[in-house]
Amino acid sequence: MADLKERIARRCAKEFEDGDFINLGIGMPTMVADYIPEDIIVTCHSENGFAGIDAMADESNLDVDIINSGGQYVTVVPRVKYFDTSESFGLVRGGHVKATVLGAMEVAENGDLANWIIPGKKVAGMGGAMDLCVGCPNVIITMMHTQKGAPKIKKHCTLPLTAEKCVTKIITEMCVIEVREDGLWVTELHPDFTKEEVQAATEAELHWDPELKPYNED
Amino acid sequence: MADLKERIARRCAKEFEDGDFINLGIGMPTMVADYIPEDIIVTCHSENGFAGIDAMADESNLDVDIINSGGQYVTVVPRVKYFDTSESFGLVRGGHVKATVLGAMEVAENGDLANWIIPGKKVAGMGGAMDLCVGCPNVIITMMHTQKGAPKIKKHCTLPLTAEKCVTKIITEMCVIEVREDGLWVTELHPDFTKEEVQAATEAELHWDPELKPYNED
Amino acid sequence: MINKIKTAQEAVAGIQDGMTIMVGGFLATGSPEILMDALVEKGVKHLTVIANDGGLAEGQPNPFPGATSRGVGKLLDHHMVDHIIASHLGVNPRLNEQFAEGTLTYTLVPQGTLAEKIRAAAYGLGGVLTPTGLGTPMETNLDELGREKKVVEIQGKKYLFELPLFADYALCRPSVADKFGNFYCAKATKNFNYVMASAADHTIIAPEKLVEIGAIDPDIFAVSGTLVDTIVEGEKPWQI
Amino acid sequence: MINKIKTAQEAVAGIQDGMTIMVGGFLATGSPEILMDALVEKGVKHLTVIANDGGLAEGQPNPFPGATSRGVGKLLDHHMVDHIIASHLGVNPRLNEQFAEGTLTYTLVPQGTLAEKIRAAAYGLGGVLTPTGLGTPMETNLDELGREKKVVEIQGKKYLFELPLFADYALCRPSVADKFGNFYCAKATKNFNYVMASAADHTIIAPEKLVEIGAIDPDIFAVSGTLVDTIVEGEKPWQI
Repeated sequence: MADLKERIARRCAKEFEDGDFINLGIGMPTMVADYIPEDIIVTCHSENGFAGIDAMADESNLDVDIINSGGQYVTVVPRVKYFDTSESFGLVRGGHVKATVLGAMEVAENGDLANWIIPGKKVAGMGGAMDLCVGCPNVIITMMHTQKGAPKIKKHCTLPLTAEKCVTKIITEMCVIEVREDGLWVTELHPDFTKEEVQAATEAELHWDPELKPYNED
Repeated sequence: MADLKERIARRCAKEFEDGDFINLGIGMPTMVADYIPEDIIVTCHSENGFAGIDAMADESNLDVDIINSGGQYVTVVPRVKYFDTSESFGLVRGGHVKATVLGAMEVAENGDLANWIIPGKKVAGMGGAMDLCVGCPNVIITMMHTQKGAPKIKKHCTLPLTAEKCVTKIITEMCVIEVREDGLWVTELHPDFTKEEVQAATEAELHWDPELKPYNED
Repeated sequence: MINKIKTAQEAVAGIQDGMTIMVGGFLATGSPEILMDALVEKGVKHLTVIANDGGLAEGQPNPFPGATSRGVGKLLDHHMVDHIIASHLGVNPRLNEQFAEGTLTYTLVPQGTLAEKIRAAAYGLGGVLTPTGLGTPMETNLDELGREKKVVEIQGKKYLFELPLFADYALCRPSVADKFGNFYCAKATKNFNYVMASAADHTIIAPEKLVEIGAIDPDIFAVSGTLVDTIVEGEKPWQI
Repeated sequence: MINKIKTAQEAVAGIQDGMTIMVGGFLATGSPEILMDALVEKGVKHLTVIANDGGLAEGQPNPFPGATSRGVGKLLDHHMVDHIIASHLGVNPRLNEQFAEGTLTYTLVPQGTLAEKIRAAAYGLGGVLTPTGLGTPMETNLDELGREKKVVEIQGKKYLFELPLFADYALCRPSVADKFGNFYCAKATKNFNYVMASAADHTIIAPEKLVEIGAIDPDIFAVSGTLVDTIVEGEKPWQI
């Protein structure tokens, strides 16, 4: 499982180019930063207040004025720019943060995303997720393909949405899927899985890209 | 004439209290600052970029990064706060600048103000005047009562408006007029003028406050 | 001459039962603790609180063992809040406990929309037109005052219309302020402190450091002292 | 690794005839002169310029005798502008000359509305709802793209609805920037430089001073380097 999550994070890290400004959600998405090549500059947005999040802080470098959006103490890169919430989400809503990487409870074949609430359970709240999914031109979902065997990629979301038609790419341990106007297209397939196995783990209908490639995790 | 302008500026300075944040327009309104008592703190907004305008700059203290909204080099008080245009007019529109003092071409009896354009003449532009007149809770007009003998306080404005029903007080060399729901009420009359002379110099109908006082310029 | 410096007790004296207050901070980082303490001492009830979240409960978070509750968490501990308007309510367990008890209600607002609603109030705008929340419960839920929301089409694109959000008091925590009230918040403590400072009838700040007027480069100040009514000294860094 | 530093000529190479550019500055204080000079050298035509005003003509203002034209004034001198969107057009005499000749047209926008229209574009909002301009020619005039304006009633109060204002390029003048592009403008040079930096497809900055990354307290930066595409060195203080 840890290996599979690493696989997903490694693959996701390939989405980014020199100079990109991106947002990595809490959890598996945060791992993506560890695999971004060191010869490019990718700046990570921490929506609570800065561009340029770095590693977790430890006792030697902890600054009580620097937390991430999960409330954990973190460090920053030297090119950091701090901002208030208005500016932070202005950058997001204005499309200046190129991509957000998030987990999902459900993704629909039209790109609808549900990842913020399960009705009847504890109240949590969307925090910045709705703004990120609407504002970022690329919404990349990193997740295990199924939840205890149940498909998470569905024909329609059953949970309340985070945003409509926002997901642009889904990266799981099985494959890489692009969300296009005409549905879900698998562009990379991991050699551990067959097309049939992936479709069986997916409620929505999958299309297979004519140039289907092996899963690129190097 | 210079004496009359000084009279108006002296009278206008009495409108302000300790802690006020105000905007003084170019020309006669700027003179008002000279008569604000030294034992109170009144902070003057320069809409091009700061709160805390002080005197004109001279060769000894000129800073090329500090101009007023007329493009003149000025100095600032130690409590200065610089801001960009968005914040500057946010403060104005949000009602945080308590008063603006401006000249006028025409004021109507309902408080309509025209002071930015004469159709057919050179194009100038409203700059920040429309925002100031709409945003500031108090719009105080300081002007000579007439223009070459022609009344400037009219039943209706004939020139394009700067803002509707915005003027709260008019201070001229003759009198002080409050703009109320039911029209123009003279609250102070200068001893050099009679009621009849003031009404004759005014197109709009004037009401005389039951507690009419002498013009307070000390 | 005007002197804005008061004790915390004097500063919060005007905050009455049933009022609406804004509190800066993100999971209590950037929250004015000394003002929270003074409100608890005063024992105000039935507050509506506008904040990013419910602050922290006792012991949250690591790595400061034995930490007391923080920020809005202090008000929740003492059941002083009737309604909370926030973007995230999952961290402080007092929130869900009080929702379950029926003593606390909430309005959820996406974080960016919350900031813009406050800024619209601060800056005299009629409201916010944002694509955030379309097609989600944000579109159909009533807003913080029970009003229905409108979807507006502009240039062929849909936006959700959100109304401005005002408060009676804003309680903010600068890292550094001067004695006129000009202030800034260091690093990630800015969050809601800047927009809130101009969206309330009364603004109280509790700076960690108070300097003389003119003592530092004014270009670092983010909020004008003209917006600040009251300054309270004595705010400590978080871990102390 | 990405390197944003280019010559002024390289920086403006992408600015083509007929494009829309935003230029920071207020009567040229805070305008990026080195970029204006490069545009004049390149000889671009038919520009739409978004700026507070038309900059300054030769000899304006005192107290610098023999001053050249400044800011947008340089573009006007060379008849490079077809349309100007601004809040004030009374200072630089080139403007009214070219209006009279029929070679230049204009759209007037109140200063605060101009800033908010640009911010709305920068920050993904559907438009601006402002009371400014109600009952004035701003209500009946067409906007910068010839569109009629709408008056909207919200909670019993009227607002004028203004659409966002975008550009192909934004040309800004920081006082200090680092080599990643984080920047701020000193004192009264901020004006439109901050909102414009995020409202264009391409942002070019010409800082008066360029420092190494990490060289100064980041809390003074107002604009994120993530928004900046190109940095040009060599901008001088105004009077030089």
